[in-house]
Amino acid sequence: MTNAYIPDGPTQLAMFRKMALLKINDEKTRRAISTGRLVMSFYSYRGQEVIPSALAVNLRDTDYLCTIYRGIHDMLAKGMPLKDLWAEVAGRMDGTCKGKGGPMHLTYPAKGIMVTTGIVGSSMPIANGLGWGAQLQGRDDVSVATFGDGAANIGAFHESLNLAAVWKLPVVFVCQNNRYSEHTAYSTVTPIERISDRAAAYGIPGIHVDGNDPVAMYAAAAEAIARARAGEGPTLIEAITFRFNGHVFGDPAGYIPKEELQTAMAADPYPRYRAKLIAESLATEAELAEIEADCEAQIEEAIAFALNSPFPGLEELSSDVYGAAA
Amino acid sequence: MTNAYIPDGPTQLAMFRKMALLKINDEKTRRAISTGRLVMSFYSYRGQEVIPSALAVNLRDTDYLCTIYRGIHDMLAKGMPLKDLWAEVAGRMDGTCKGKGGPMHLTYPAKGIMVTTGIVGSSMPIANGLGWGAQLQGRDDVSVATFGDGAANIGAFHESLNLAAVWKLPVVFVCQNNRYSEHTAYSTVTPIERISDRAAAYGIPGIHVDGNDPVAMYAAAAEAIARARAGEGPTLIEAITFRFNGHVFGDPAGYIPKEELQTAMAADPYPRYRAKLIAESLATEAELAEIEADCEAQIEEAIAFALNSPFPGLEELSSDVYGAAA
Amino acid sequence: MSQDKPVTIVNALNAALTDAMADDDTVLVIGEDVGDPEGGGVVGVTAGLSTRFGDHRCRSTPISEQAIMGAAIGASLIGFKPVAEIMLMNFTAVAMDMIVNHAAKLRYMSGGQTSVPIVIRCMTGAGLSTGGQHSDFVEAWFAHTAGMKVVAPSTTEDAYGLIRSAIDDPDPVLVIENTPNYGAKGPAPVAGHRVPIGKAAIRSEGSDVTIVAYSRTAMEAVAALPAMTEAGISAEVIDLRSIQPWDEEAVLASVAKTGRCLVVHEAVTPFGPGAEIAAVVQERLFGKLKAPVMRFGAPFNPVPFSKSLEDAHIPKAARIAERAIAMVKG
Amino acid sequence: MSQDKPVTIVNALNAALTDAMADDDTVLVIGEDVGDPEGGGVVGVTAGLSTRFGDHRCRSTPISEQAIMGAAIGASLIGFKPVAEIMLMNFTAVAMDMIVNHAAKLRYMSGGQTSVPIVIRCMTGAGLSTGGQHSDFVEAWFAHTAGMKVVAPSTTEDAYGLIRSAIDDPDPVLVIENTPNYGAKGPAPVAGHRVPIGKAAIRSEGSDVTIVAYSRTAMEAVAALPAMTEAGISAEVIDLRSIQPWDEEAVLASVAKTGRCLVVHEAVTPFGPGAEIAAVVQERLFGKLKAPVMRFGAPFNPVPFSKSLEDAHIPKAARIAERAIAMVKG
Ligand SMILES: Cc1ncc(C[n+]2csc(CCOP(=O)(O)OP(=O)(O)O)c2C)c(N)n1
Ligand SMILES: Cc1ncc(C[n+]2csc(CCOP(=O)(O)OP(=O)(O)O)c2C)c(N)n1
Ligand SMILES: [Mg+2]
Ligand SMILES: [Mg+2]
Repeated sequence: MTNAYIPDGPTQLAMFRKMALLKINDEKTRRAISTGRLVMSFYSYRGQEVIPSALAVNLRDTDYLCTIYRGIHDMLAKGMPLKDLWAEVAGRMDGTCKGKGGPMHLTYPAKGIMVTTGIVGSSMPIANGLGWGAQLQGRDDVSVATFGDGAANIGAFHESLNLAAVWKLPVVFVCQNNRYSEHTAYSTVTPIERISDRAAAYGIPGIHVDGNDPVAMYAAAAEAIARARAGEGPTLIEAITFRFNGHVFGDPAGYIPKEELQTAMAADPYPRYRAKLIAESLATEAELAEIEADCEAQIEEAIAFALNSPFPGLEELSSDVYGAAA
Repeated sequence: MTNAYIPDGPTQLAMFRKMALLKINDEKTRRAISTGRLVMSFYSYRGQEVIPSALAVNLRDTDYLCTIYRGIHDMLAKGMPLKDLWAEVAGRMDGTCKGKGGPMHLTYPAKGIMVTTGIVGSSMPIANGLGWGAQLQGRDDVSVATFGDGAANIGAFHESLNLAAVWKLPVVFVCQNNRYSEHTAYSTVTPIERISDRAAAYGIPGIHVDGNDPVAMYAAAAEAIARARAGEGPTLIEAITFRFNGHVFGDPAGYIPKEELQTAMAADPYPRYRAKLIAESLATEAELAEIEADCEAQIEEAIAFALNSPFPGLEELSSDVYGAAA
Repeated sequence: MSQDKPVTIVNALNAALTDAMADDDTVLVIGEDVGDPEGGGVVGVTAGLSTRFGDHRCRSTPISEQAIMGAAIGASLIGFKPVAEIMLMNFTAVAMDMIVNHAAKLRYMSGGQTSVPIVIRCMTGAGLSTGGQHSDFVEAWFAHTAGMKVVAPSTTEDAYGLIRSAIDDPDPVLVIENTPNYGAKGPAPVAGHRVPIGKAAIRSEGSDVTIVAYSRTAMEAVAALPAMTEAGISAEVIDLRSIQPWDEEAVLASVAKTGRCLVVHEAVTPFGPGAEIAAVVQERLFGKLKAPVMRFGAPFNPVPFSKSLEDAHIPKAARIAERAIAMVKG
Repeated sequence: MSQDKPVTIVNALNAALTDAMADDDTVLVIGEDVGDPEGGGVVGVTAGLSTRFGDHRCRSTPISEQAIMGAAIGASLIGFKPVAEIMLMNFTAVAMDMIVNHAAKLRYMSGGQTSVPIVIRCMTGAGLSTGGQHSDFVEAWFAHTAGMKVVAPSTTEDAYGLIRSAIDDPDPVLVIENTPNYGAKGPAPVAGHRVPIGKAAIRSEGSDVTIVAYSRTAMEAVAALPAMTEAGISAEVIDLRSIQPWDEEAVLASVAKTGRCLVVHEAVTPFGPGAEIAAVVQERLFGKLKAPVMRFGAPFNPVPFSKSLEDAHIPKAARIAERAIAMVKG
């Protein structure tokens, strides 16, 4: 990894702001479900906040994102408005998809959030198409596909990286390696230590990075995105992280050895980064606390908004299946 | 590649015998079609005789083979009887599949020829299953999947090599890289020079070999097969070769630059190997000519047999769809 | 399993797999998270199998559905009876080639020399707010594929008996499990019980209308009985259990008696399984029907997330009753 | 294309793609071997496109059907109109997830914010001895998928007009081309011609029986007319052209007149497209039919290789005539 990309103070703070929003939103979501305010399948991303935050500060609204069921962090970082998001996961008419998509299929084109998929691996082939479109239009916008470590073993991964390499597409493939795919430990199903080594199979750069280190992750993201913008083709980033909760809300995650979980949680990137910003005088405790309070307030407001939004009427059931013929 | 595996004289002759059978069979097939004796889709393998011949002298009847539409060379080398083969491609009742499979779906379990597929990439996942079965039965038999260079870009390739690596399956993946997939040149669709380099993505050995050099190909096959038999897991072999004819009979192959084709044909492995055997006194011209004449006679006999075999009756149309319930 | 207290469908499925593996060494189980180190399946259907029978016989896989199906197919070609889990029915789409072009066809294309005695288990169904890619019933794709069989149990005993029969069967059988129904309780199946593939169950006898359903909708049809009785109509509820092949004989005998047939399923109506049943019934009982064969499937849209819409998407008891009553009362 | 001499279906398809790309810069063509360096398609349907419009607009791909579909879907989300070739219909199975779980559903799941205006071209059909994995008609899978449209032209003008309409269409349209029919000749289509999706064509008027068919079987039904006339029966032949949506109005009007309906297709009969048509016709014309709706599809087996069996597999003119005559004469 190159050292050419170092986030300045404001950028570091911008990353923190995103991380705070993501972390608090995850906590609020789990609370909303456990207290019965919401019914939804929730794939907690707590512990993985750094990756999308570091990506997002390098992205524009016109850059594209294809993410997955465990992707609310990706979307929030990319700019999905909280109200639209909460109304959607609450199944309401003011949701970004009028409640028809739900937590696994949030879409928000105004911020480039084009596809959220529940099928492992499927974010990648479509991200290629978005990148190809941008390339054809002569833009220097890029397309980001995020996915998990488990997804690196499915056929769509291979086909997508190969096509992106051959067509030199402006796509950044971001593997959020949280060491588990559902209940399965990484090494049980993957025969190599680093997924980033698979980049060589396509002749593209592979970056292995600590996805819980905002500065390192920033550099990786910036490098890959710059390469894509410059027309130099795709990059595979493997960002190492950890998922602090079960696969889906309600999963007690008994398959994660206690010690492994404890070690990971002890290294929680959020408090670590928070302390670092203060230690490096990039922010004061009070400033960060204010950011957090602000996030909290915004989220509460969004929840209230969502729960007051009407459910979609039955006329929505079979509409939006086909468009109006030209 | 190791030098531990050197074919002795009889083995070198055994390879030649297979190569002669394959080459003459290809020529006879094209002649049978162009003279109207047969109607079939024929995917000529002329130029690729070395690979299956070198594999086959290292294989047992109880080893398994999954091959593809361009696979008659693979099957003949593995021991498919000529009469069963010709009756099948002629669509006759004495064909190995009673004429129901045809040239893309020949099957002959007695020699371990388990699956021939017309879907690019699909030989690999099933070869895994056969290897897994042998592994479970505690046998040291191996399973071979053959496929083309184009197939190395489809999802099934990736999933198969990954699973084989994780489960240490006794499978040998043999990519017959003939530089074209249908009408498409290798480099147009593959971003790296060597498919064998993809083995690293699965932590397994990859062997890059001149698939037109019988001695080198023998060594590669022997090494990979020995590894599989010893329970040390799968190997990816990329055997470089060339397809002297169009993709399917009738394709004039205008997309192959003349010079490329001429160079390849000038290096035709068959006469080269034939001359080498004589030069090294492993056989005399007369002995080799006799082998060839013998192959020719056998093939003619098989064709006559096939064309005298009855077509399947209509009772075959909807039989063999389901087995008799237990 | 003890006979005296009720068990869930998950228990019944687990018992069927356990008994099958105990009875026959060639039975194998593979799929994502199926091993005990991975919790014995995401909802516990395969719990205990890897511990009892060994990691080699019950093995968790990478997320590689084509490789899962290929492993099952290959092993089945040489004498094993693999049960492969494709977690959700929608994910059959990533392994479609292996299923329809290979598993279903190898027997035929080999002229009967080889066969593929595998079982493919998957769960599905709307009702748990899992949205458009985790809820579909696409049994029609497989029922339309020569070489495939398709079953969909709705009770504990059928869950057990159909899994056992599917494992016995010499051909690929797709077993559809209904996720919202996993916790439903019923009698503990007798060990060794078999439900023949292709045989329907009559859940309730009646004289005015035959309701043909399966999986969740069979339970909904049964739940609709009181409302129908109250409205003064007598419904015969047939739970198909098997979709390919389906029990034409039982359906035709019933409709010959009632003169009316309502087919209910959670798959979308157009080009759905109900069309086949309607086509056969109108042909075989031409001139003997009191009403056209009617179909009540899901509306022609993906499964929506929002509870209000999802509820309206599923053919539920109240609306089944309404439709049946309308057919009889005109 | 000159108007005065007949052209083949391949010519018509090529003209449609050429004209669409000339008229609209956002139209793209991708697939295996579609570029001119690769011969402009394995049968020449895309010949000349990459030379005329550039490699960036007509581009050959690796053998990666999921990636092909993904590229088409992604580009379509931001304003392009990609035409993706999946060479043979059987190969849709390796890209099934992209088609049914994504292309078909993104509009709905996004609440109408995005759409996927792509065309998927594929060829298929028995008759060329290509065996079990290269010949299937599986349109029923896609017709059963909310969000998809499916068309199957059988003439030069329909081939041109349906491709143009499919490209215009705001949603994913699967275009099924019949391989044995590629060389069939017909009038040169008028530039810009459109055939509305969902509109059938009446190929022959008649009064005794309505034959509903499409793709190759529509041509076979037309070829069956002399034998039927000779037997003294008058058949109305409807070429559906579109399968999802299909022209209920035209079919119902015809069957209301003839009282009899025979549906013919090359897909296997069970759970096939004919079931949907039968189900709708018997419902809408209950009590008005002189005979049950009959279906004539391929028998329930994979497509066999041997010519003798393959011929028997396809519903051909002589047997269509026999069945229609039997329906009328009883
Ligand atoms: C094709 C497919 N197979 C299986 C599943 C079920 N499933 C959902 S999430 C998941 C694990 C994915 O793991 P990973 O890619 O590491 O992502 P993570 O959930 O850890 O973020 C599985 C197997 C699916 N959604 N799609
Ligand atoms: C999934 C799939 N896609 C496309 C095809 C059409 N097709 C048949 S052979 C072929 C080329 C395969 O090339 P390669 O793998 O190099 O093998 P070769 O024919 O050169 O031996 C293609 C694209 C197919 N059979 N299956
Ligand atoms: Mg993971
Ligand atoms: Mg090749």
